[in-house]
Amino acid sequence: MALNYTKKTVDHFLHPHNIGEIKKPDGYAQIGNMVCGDQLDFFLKVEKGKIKDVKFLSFGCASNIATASLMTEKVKGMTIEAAKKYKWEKIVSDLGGLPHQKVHCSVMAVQGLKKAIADYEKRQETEKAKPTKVVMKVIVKKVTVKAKKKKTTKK
Amino acid sequence: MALNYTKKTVDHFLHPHNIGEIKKPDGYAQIGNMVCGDQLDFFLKVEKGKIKDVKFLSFGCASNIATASLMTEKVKGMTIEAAKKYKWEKIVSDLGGLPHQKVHCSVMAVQGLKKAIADYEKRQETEKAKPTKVVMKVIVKKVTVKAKKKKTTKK
Amino acid sequence: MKVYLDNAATTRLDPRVLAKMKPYLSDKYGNASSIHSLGQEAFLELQKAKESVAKLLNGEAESVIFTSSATESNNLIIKGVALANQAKGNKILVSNIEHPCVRESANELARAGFVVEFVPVNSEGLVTPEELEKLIDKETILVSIMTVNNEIGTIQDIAALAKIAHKHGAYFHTDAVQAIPYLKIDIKKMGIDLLSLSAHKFYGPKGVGLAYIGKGIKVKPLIVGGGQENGMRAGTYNLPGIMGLVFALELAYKERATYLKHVKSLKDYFWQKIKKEISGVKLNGSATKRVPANLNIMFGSIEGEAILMDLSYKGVCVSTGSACSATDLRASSVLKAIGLNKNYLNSNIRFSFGRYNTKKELDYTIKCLKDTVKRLRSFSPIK
Amino acid sequence: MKVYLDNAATTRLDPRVLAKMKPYLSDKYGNASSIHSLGQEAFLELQKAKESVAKLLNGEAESVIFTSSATESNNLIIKGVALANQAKGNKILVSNIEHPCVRESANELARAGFVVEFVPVNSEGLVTPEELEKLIDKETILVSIMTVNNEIGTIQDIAALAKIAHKHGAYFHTDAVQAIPYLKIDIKKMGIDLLSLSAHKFYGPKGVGLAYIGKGIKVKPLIVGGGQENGMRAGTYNLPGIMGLVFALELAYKERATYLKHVKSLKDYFWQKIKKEISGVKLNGSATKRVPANLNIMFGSIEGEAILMDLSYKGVCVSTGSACSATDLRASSVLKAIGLNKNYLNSNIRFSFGRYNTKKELDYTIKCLKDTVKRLRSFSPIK
Ligand SMILES: Cc1ncc(COP(=O)(O)O)c(C=O)c1O
Ligand SMILES: Cc1ncc(COP(=O)(O)O)c(C=O)c1O
Repeated sequence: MALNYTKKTVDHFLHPHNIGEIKKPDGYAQIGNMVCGDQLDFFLKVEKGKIKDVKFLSFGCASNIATASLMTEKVKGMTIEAAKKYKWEKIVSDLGGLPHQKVHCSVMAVQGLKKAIADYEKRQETEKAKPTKVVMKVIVKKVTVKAKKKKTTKK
Repeated sequence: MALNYTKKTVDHFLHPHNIGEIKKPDGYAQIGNMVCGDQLDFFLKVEKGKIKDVKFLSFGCASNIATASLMTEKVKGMTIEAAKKYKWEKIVSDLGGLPHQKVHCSVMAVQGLKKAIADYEKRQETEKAKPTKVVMKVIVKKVTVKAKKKKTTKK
Repeated sequence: MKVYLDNAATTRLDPRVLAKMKPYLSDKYGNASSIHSLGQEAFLELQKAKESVAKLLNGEAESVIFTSSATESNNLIIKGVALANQAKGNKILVSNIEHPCVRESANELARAGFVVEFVPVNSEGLVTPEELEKLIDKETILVSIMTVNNEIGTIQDIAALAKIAHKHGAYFHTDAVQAIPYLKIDIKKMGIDLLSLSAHKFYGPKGVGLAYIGKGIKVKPLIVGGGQENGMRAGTYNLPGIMGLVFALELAYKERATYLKHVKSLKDYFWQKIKKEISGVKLNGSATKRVPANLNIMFGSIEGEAILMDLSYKGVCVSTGSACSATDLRASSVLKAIGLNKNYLNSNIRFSFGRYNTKKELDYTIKCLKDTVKRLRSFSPIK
Repeated sequence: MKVYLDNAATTRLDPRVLAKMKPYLSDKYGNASSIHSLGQEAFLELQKAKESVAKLLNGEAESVIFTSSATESNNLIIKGVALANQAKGNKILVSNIEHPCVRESANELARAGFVVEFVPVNSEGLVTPEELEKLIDKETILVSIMTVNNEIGTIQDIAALAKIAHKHGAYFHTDAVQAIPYLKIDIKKMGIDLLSLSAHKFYGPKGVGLAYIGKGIKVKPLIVGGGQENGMRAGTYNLPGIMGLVFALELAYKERATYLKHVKSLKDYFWQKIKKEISGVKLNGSATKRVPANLNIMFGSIEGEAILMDLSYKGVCVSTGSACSATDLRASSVLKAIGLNKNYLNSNIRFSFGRYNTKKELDYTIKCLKDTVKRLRSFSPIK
């Protein structure tokens, strides 16, 4: 197995940007889970249609951490509309490449971001209604299955 | 393939005893042939029921030469009756052992000796009638087949 | 500082073994199948090598076959015995914590129509005689159970399991790759019919393994050709490798007591320190029935590969389990088999100690490990 | 004096190659499947090694698989391609002068129900395009013809034969073991799909070979397990051996011209002397389409193995043909295939020259050979 990460990937793994939580986020999503081996939690702060702040927590491998780090760095300051079009290929190229069995990490990071944006938009729609824990869990389950599929075909 | 010959076998190969022909032999036999990879010609001189002299020619491998050399050394001076009972196992043990794929050489040497004795005895019976070339060839053929069979099962 | 704590994946070649190999890497280069003197000298050395192995393992020299690896040995034995003994039955039993090379060989047989069953292990990683008895029947050709597991170091009761196999007329194979230099394998006493070893796991060279095939056991060869190894394994004899394997095995047996003491003291020291200095850790596998070189530890709420990589950048080499590249599923099937809580399946590190490790290295490792665990937990979503 | 004229059986490891292997026999001992730094450094070196091979042979790096020997490579390719491509047909063609490992692999397929045909050679030892055309059909999956024969050194027209295979939709494999360091193998130019090499035949280490498996060609692996070599060949990478193979191959290509000149001058000198000084000799095989290192000579009315042994006791190592141990029939099937008179089948010696031979050694050999031939003829029954 070739795991020769680029210097940039290593930097992001060893010194990840935007780690942590945002108290009272405008958008939040959890993707993956520890049983499958990787989980990311994203927190968004949105102001005037722009991502004012983004943070993440990770239970995952080096490239899981690095891809989330790079992505959050890139989308911070972006409009929600631009962030929704952000592609995982961009992470891979910005990192200078990823070992092919690790590409799924970048896919998961982007999926997590989009889920958090969707959560933000949902909250906007139903201004007052906070999503219950139960609903969130259902979303997470669905996403997990998708991510897993991607992983096995890529490996 | 293990071909670790004993010192005695090597000696007999490098310095074979009783090589050559006997002019006007009392008994003669050829066993094997060059197509099969080994051939021995034995010549006997018999006096008063005893092997007075024995010589051989060889187209064959090191152990073909060594076994014939040792055997001729051993049977020289023996009575015909004793020589007829001479066993190939004796050659193997006198040489201090033979690689198992080479044991057939000792078998062939003994068969050749017995054939030569048979030739001697036949000449005795039909005092005046010399065996024709044709008859001899038939004998040789038969023996060859036998020897070949032994070889393949042993190898 | 560089620290290598992955001795179960491969070991550093012992310089004494290399020295022993040297003549075969220069003057003694004959092909052991050649019948001239240089070849025959090589052949005699090969024979002597087999006799040495037979003596050490208490087996027969003619049963020793040299291969390129334990992977090859396991493929040869599992597939070869099954394919050559179809008159005896059509069933193969292997434990469900075997190395992928045993598992995949068994799967290949299953695809070819054999009945293959995986014998479960208990929570300590042990195949119990009862479980084996449940699955074995008169159709069973072969039972294959590894002596020591590569991920959690569990030691099986080989003698007892072999006895059950024999009672039902089946051959018994054991992948003993991880047993050397920890256990004194005794083929006759343990009732082993077939066995596999790999030199690089016990300070010997890479690229050479051993298959022990008991007298009279029919095996379909994997590699055919020039008739080497009595037709069981063709190809020019790798004499430098073979001499290296044999000498490494001799050293393993000779220096076993000292070696065991050394790795056990390292392991005990390390584990005590970890338990004291790092919270949320748990030992996987049996605490007692395991080789002293192995510690497989769960670090709660962080991911194993991240721990590994973080340590690696600090100069410390460890493993998440096995060193195999074909991990389609990230989680270890061995840890699954012993029933580890599924939330813990991806949080494990295998430390395997060896001849060249020192306490100083362990102190450094603990220091690194504390930083690593602290850092990764600092941004883990798992509370 | 010791003289080694059996370089077709195996060669002496080049000290420069050993020097290149050294770091991998000490500090660089990582398992290339491990994901820590020591493992990944090894993996990167492995990748670079494949790129070097690909460049030398003009192929693709991903197509290079390292094995334990050409015997393994040939088994993998012949059996693996046939078994994985049954949808394409059920016929395999191999020349009738192939090495036993190709022949036996083909025989195994025949027993498994494949149609296996042996393509005859002409009296020079060449497979003609016409003969191949006669036997090939749309059922043919694979054609395997060796680049250079090991007994008589004949060089086949690989490009022409590969073209015929492709015209009929079959894959083309060549056992190029005896071609290095004589020919400049060019995979793309020659149209080779599959190829086998063995390091110890060109001054590399024993125990390592190469299988080239062209992109997209399905092959059933022989050795399964940890997924190494993209699942094509499991087992811990033998990095010292691999680095040795690659460097030996680099030297072979780089020093080819000098090498060829050296062995050709030795061969010409030797053959001229023999013809002049020994009666009743005859060259077997093509006089022109052969590698310069090989002389296969018939010595009338005496037996080959006796010549070999007599020379061996004088310190000269030669061969009667191949170095294989499974010679059920003493006579060479290659010499039979080229139609050698059956009275001559058991009277042949192969001299194969190499990098370390000198003219002085040849003078000594000629002197010995004259004595040997004279002595053995003195008591031969064949006139
Ligand atoms: C238990 C066990 N069996 C077999 C193997 C295979 O060994 P190798 O890769 O040397 O063939 C290993 C090591 O990877 C192992 O730990
Ligand atoms: C033409 C040819 N093919 C294959 C082989 C097998 O090589 P190895 O014994 O290194 O596997 C040899 C040498 O014995 C050979 O000469």
